[in-house]
Amino acid sequence: MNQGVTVQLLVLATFIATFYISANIYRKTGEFSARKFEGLAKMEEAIGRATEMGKPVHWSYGMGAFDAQYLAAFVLLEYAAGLCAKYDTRLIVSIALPEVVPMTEEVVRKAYIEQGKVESMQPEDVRFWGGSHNPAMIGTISREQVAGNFMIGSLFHESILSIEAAARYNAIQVMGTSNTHQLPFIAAGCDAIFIGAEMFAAAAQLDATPVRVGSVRAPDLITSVFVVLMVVGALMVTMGNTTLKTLIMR
Amino acid sequence: MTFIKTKLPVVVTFVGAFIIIAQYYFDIPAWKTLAAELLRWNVILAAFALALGIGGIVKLHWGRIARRAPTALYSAATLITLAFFLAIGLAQTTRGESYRWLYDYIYLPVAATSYATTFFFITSAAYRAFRIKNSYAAVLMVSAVLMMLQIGIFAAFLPIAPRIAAWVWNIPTSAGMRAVVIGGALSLVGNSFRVIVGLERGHLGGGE
Amino acid sequence: MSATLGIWLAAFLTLGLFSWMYKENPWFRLVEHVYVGAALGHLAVTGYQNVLDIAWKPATQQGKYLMWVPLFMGVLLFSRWSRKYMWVSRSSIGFLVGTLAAVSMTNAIRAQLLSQVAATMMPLDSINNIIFFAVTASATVYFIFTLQQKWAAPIMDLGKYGMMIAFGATFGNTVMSRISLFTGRLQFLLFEWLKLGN
Amino acid sequence: MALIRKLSNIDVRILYLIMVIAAIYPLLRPIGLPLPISDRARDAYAAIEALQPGDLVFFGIDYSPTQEAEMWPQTLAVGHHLARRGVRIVMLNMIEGAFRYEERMRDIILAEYPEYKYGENIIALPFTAGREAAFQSVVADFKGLYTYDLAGNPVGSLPLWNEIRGASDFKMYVELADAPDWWLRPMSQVPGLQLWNGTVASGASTMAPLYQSGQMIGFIIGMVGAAEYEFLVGKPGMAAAAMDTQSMGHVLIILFVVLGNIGYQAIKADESRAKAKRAARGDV
Repeated sequence: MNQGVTVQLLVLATFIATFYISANIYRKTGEFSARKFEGLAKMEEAIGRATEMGKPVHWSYGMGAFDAQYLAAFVLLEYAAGLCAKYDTRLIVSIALPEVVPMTEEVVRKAYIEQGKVESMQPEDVRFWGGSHNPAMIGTISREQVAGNFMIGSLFHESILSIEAAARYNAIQVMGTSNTHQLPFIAAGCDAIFIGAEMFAAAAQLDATPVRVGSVRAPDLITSVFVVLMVVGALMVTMGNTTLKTLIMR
Repeated sequence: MTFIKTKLPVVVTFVGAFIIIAQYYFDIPAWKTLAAELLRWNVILAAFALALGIGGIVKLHWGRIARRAPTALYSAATLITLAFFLAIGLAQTTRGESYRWLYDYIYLPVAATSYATTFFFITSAAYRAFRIKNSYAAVLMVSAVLMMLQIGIFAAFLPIAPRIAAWVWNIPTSAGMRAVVIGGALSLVGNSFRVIVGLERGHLGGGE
Repeated sequence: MSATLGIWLAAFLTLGLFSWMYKENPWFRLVEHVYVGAALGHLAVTGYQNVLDIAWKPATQQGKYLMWVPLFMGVLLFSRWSRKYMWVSRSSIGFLVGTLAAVSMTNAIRAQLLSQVAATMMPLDSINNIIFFAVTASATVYFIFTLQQKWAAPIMDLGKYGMMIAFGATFGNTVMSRISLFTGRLQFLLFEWLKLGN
Repeated sequence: MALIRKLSNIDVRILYLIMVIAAIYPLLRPIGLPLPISDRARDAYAAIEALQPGDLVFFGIDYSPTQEAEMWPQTLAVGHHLARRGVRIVMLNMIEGAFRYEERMRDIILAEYPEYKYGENIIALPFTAGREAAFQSVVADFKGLYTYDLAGNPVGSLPLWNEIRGASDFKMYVELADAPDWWLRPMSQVPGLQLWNGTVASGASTMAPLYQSGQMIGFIIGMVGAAEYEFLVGKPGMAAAAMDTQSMGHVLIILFVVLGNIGYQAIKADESRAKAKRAARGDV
């Protein structure tokens, strides 16, 4: 054993154990619930308003490379597409990466089939733009005067462009990303946001699988323990006892 | 063959990662040496990977030129620039005089300026995008304005402005970002773990 | 002479990108496409030099035979350029991503989780420390997604406000960054190209 | 009302023009607004000031030209400070676009400080790919990672290189980076190595908690940080000259946000009034 890594190893072991145990529990019981997410409620509100106004809603993943954020985005897209199918509202998807086109088509089709509306799905509304994603997205938002604007994924400065374009039509905007450099902008311009891991939890809530459940439960447990440690540790330090503070770096 | 195509990549991923993790926690001198070697290999593979982007771009722009697309001339500009950099760069590496000229007077100004144009995005977004729609956005904007007032005219007339900005930075900002850092690090642990044990394979790529 | 030519070329490229602010135009698009070529070319050249320095020359000139392994795996990476043979690259990619994941994971637990938790164990004996502690703890609670008790909601909300202050500061700082980057190019145009001022 | 409507409907190109003029004017005719030096910058200065001549220091140059405006003035100011302290400098570079800045800084130190002789008390190492893995490699086996220096000399021919055993010989890591934490995660493993960071303003907030926790001993941020440092080392330069432009820009951006929001609130008020009217007439 190396020096100063005991607690670190304990954290990793707890993480892995919780991951597998909670995934297995879910496999047996099928039970998982998480708190209500403002972003999901706002998405529904946006689609409802779009239906009233007879305007479409717009979806994009941003320009970032394919990573885990896309996996959460697929689930959230399925949720949005399902609502759109239910209310007969158009959903336009702008895509930058070629590799996510087939996945996106599949996700949208699945949502329409589940609502029994497969005939009203418009395949041409899933649009691949590649490198010209940004101008194409701005153009789509303006031409269609969208009433709702969603962007979930690995976002870069295209998030600002999208917010600005949709703000002109007072669209309800919901975005989410783990990229800390964009969080301030989406928080400033949107009606609701998913902050980092929040979108993974929302995805697990919408469509739970053992892996997704484990991926939410494990960090949840570690975070809970950390919060307790912070409180106890701070109280101990306040009373002049630094045992816990030095212990966790052992 | 299926083993090489689908299982081997997962095995390689796991074994490489396991050696590095094990020697981090346990004192095994031989593994330490091995891990240092693996890290060097990682660096070399990463260096190879820097050239990977060329394939897709050449395919895309060559296609446009072949189709005589309306943007073919621009595509030619991309390919010609790329060819120049590659020809001179491969001949004399970055240590050559001509390559430095290319870097100083082409790559540097376009890279710096392309990023500087985000200044315009921020300007128009400030005016048209950042509508204060709820109390969260209101708090955000107040904090943003306080940060921007820490230098210049306001600091000149209101010496307290920089002190307020410093407080906002040192206390609530550092504290709030700490939660974001902790959350982000846990996400990183989760993602890394899923990659290492092969639950996530998106990076391995499609194909047959 | 070649420096003067270079500065005029750099100014031409810089102004081309800035011409976007009037509207999108062929000059802008030309420079944008030059950027793509230059950036990819430069990446490849630095990668090439790196491989030469730390793998190829040691392998061929200094008898470090182990270096042939990464050289071989590196060449396999280029099978990604073919849809049919992409699978050949998978083991190399797996190694690259797996070892990096292992490094980040172990490092993050130490440097960003435990160190940060330990630093939050601060004496609650001043207003500043109490505010700091309350914001960190409540914002951390925000990231416990399966916590659904009623009492937790106001704590999460406090945490969200704390994060909004942090995002606001980031917002302000990013505006600063963008203005700096623009100023940097103006300094080039005014002083190096036009040679105004001193 | 008409005025508010007009103010919330200005062509953005006019705003761009106002911004450009506000940026150029103070560059040519400096106003000389005061720049208060922050405690953070003073502490960062003090940390380097506390280095002893001969201490081994890593000097990481890790930014691409995209962030040159903020990072090169920082590099100059910090580089001069390090050279004045007479420390032994080993320059590193882990970002693809940074080698020219490393070269320039090396040449400036060699030209302006006669006590610095290349290979004896300063070395510049070449770019290494791999990001976090490259830094981890420095921690795991620094001497095994490099074969040549930036100029292509075999590292074995440099006397300073032969004096170094590994990363733990170093006193401080001064990292000037446009990217956040992935350098810190590995480097914080080296026992006794102090970490000192200069970064871009846009990426600084993720580093703020790591500075507060004491994991970094010095921290300067963006062009403002560069300007402060220029004043501290007594060499006001590009960053200091840009401060008036910087503050004019801030004022205008704040003004635009306020204008945009006044317009937004006016439109919202209009809409709800119209809605109330329709409701009163019983249209809904």
